[in-house]
Amino acid sequence: MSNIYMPDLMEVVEVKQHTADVKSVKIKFKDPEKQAKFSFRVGQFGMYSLFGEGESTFNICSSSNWKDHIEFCFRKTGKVTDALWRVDEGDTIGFRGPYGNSYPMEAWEGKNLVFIGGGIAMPPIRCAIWYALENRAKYGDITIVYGARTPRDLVFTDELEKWAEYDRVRVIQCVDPGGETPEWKGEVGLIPNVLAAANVPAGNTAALVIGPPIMIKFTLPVLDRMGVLAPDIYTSLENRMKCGVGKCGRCNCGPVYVCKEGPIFTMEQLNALPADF
Amino acid sequence: MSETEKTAFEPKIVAYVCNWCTYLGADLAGTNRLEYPSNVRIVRLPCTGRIDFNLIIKAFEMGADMVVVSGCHPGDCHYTAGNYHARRRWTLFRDLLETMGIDLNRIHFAWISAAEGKKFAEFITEITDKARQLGPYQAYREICE
Amino acid sequence: MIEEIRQTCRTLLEAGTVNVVIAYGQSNPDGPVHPIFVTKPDDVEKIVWNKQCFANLTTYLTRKEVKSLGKAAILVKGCDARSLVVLVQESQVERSDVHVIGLACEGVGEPELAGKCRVCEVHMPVGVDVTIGSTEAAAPEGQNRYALVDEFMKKSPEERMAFWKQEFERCVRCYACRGVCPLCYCNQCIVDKNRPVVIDTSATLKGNFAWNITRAFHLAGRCVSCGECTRVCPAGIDLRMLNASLAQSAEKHFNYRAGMDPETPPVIGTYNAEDKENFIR
Amino acid sequence: MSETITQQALRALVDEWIGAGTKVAGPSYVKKDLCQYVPLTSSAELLLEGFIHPRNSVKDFFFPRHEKIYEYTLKGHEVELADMTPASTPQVIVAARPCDTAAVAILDAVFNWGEKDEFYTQRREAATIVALACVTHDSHCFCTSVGIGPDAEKGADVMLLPLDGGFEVRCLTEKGKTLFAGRTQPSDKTAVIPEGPKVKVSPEQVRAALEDYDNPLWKTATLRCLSCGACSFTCPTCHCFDIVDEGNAHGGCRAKNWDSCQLCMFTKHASGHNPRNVQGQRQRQRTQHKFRIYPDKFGEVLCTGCGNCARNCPVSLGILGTLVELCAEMPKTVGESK
Repeated sequence: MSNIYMPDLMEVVEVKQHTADVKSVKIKFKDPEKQAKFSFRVGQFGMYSLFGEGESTFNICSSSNWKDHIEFCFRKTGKVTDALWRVDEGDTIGFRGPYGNSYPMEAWEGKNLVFIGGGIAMPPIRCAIWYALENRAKYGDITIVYGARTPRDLVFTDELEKWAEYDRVRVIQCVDPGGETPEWKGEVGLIPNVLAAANVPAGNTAALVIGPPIMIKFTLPVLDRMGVLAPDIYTSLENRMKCGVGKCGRCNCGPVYVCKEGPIFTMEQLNALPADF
Repeated sequence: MSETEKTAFEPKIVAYVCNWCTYLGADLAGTNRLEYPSNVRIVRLPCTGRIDFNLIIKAFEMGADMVVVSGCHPGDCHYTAGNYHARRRWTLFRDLLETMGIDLNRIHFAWISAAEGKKFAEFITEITDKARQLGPYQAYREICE
Repeated sequence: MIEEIRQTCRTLLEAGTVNVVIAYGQSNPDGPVHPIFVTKPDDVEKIVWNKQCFANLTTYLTRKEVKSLGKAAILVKGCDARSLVVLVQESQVERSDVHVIGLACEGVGEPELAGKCRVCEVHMPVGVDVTIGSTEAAAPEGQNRYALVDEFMKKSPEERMAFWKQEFERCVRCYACRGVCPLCYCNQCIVDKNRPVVIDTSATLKGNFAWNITRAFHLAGRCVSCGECTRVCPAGIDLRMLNASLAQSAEKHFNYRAGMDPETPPVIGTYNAEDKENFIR
Repeated sequence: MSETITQQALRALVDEWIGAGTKVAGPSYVKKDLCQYVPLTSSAELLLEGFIHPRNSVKDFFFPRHEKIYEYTLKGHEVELADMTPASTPQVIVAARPCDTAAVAILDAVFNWGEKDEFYTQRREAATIVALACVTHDSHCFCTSVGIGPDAEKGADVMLLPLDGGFEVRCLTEKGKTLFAGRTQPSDKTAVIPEGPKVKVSPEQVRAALEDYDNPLWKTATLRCLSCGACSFTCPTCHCFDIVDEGNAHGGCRAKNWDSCQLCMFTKHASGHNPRNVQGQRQRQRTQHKFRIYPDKFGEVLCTGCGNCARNCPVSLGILGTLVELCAEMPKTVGESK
């Protein structure tokens, strides 16, 4: 490959709307050979192009065990995502990747896992959840805490139910106080409070926390009290990127190129970095 | 340009018109079965006061050979004074374009009311002829290459 | 004169009348003059006033980083005072929030006087709270303030276009012109908006024409010809020509000159039913 | 003993290159008071003396301000892509200042690590750089403070050193030798290049000072910054870029455009969140990138002391001034202990 900015053409296989402004898209390589050869590790991201609009960075939110397509999920907030909203099955988009580091799924083997996500942060956690469930025997207890403002803001709700059916998996759903509807069966409360009240066993545990900065800020002390230490707490940074390959100089967070050395960092690593995110 | 090239050339004309007068004037021209050249692409905006000069530049960037801007006669603006404001802006904008060396024969302004279907048809016919004579707006296309 | 300037600033800071003085300073004696922000009375010694005081400091009055320092006093030359008038007219600056120290100015630029100073009509700034110094300098008699434009307009349209192509070819879109302009105060510039993209961000001729036409026209009837955009352009683009052409146009058609009189409503913000319209059918 | 060439012979040689279809670029007065590196159509345009540093840098010829990376055509549901072959026409950059040529050598690292940016590397391979040593400098120059000097050979294929009526020619690479083969005269004179600017800071000192990430100086010393990109765009080492699509309903191109960390949109998220929301943070980023991030990653300071940032800054806020202020605050021993 000579032109590192050249995307591969992908066919949109399926588009699914999750909330008023969140959709997930399944895509596959137009070239079946490329599809067959493609591999990635969960936690990596890609650069998705809508030609004429631009390129955007999203996590690959499907499991790396799924060989016939990849998925990404986005919220309609900017120029490219506005345009992606109009994409339909059969359309063509571009994909470059996979880029960045990944979740340490091997290092997590034998550990209990706590996944904590807020709002649109579910997709980058989802890939890790599926991966862990597909290798269920390798991991200990799995706790998934997922919250959003209202039930209508939760994404991948159908999968939440599927996950709960697995052995030793506990799924806690919550919505912000005031966001609940009469039909709501999950918890009501902010994620840190829900987590604190959930009595999650914390020995030998790795946690993946992704969500708005404010959520992360208040969740960390809770994890700390539970006994999960900074080196075992992971998150994903979402700095703006253009090239994805450590050239364009945009995603730097202090000395770190988020696109090459990230986006996954432990809290221990983040504490050592300037807060340029 | 040779004579044959001139006749083969069909100018692209973009007309930015206001919703309340000129658009209805164009409509009237249509309902009255008045013929005017199909070279004109009408873009309807709420008011001439809303016609940003960037739209005029954009039209040239996208290959227009001529741009028309038209709205309500003075005193008739649906929003009371949009066209008065627009008139001031155009006065200055034309001078800027002149300094830039942009051909003012490529931009035409008119007041055409909802009742002036005939004026609309005649105006478009006339400027289309003019655009044909002028030929493609090569100067701006070269900028955009 | 410099002692009087420093003393005035010291008094203002000591009395707590203002929190910061926006002034001219020099990092070292042979170094260039640049804007400084004096917050401590003793630092007024850093203030300088000489022929290198080009900057139009009023550009800082609308910047959030500077506003956060509190109430400001500002040094203005006659030309800068005009841009302050426009800022006040456009409700960007509350006149009573700023303490304006006018400086009598015989022109900046050494050894050669800056072009704008050779035709300057405002050696003594107007509309200020206090004026320091005095000068007999006056506008040259019978001058044509648009001589530059008139000369340029003698060229054919094709020659003019060729000239601008050559100029804009060099534009790298650094937006120094926008940064330095006191009247480019938009929270988000139109070129930074991308839904839709109005002006290409690429530094191609196409994008550069669109950008420079847009910036010039957004200053129509507002530009006070402080000349800063032209001075700072790293590509040496003759931007003052565009601005002067629009200023000439505003004066010719509407008898309006920006920043001369706070009472006259801005030319673009108002209208007259009797405005000429000989170009409209 | 040295090899020399007269100014006349050099000009003739430059004309020969141009005649042979090589793209030749060098410093030239494009208008009154404006000296830039520009493509030359004749050696008569070329400046060989009487200038300190052009207002732009030679990066323009390796990493242009706008470069198409591919074209796309939209056809209903389908899209066709056309790769843009990176330009590999031979080019000669002549009379480049040593601070500019060194910058190209420094940039090689970032465009080559991990994935190779062929748009840069192809141009680089096809180029021969003929540097011209400096005999004068101005108050903005500080090459000696970052380990470069008026006759530094880093990145150059040939070094020209002014000698009365002509130049001493030092061919430093095979490319350089080929270019000047048979064109130089042996001479017993050697050029003497005067010392460069006084050393004002040391990269180690700066590196140490930058450890203090939340230094209040970033708020105060950079207050006058106007948030434009004049420093970055004229800097020989600044290499950040944007990727944009430009076209119409039928097709268009994707392009790499210069971008600057000083512009407010650089890191702004679509959500409106901006990690570097105030100018002080952006100034800090630029300095950190040059004296801490890049050296840590690639082993070299991302600054060659050309002084173009100060020369082009609307408010004379060059990186040197900031560094001096930064280091003045530091206890003297820090940095020197290394």
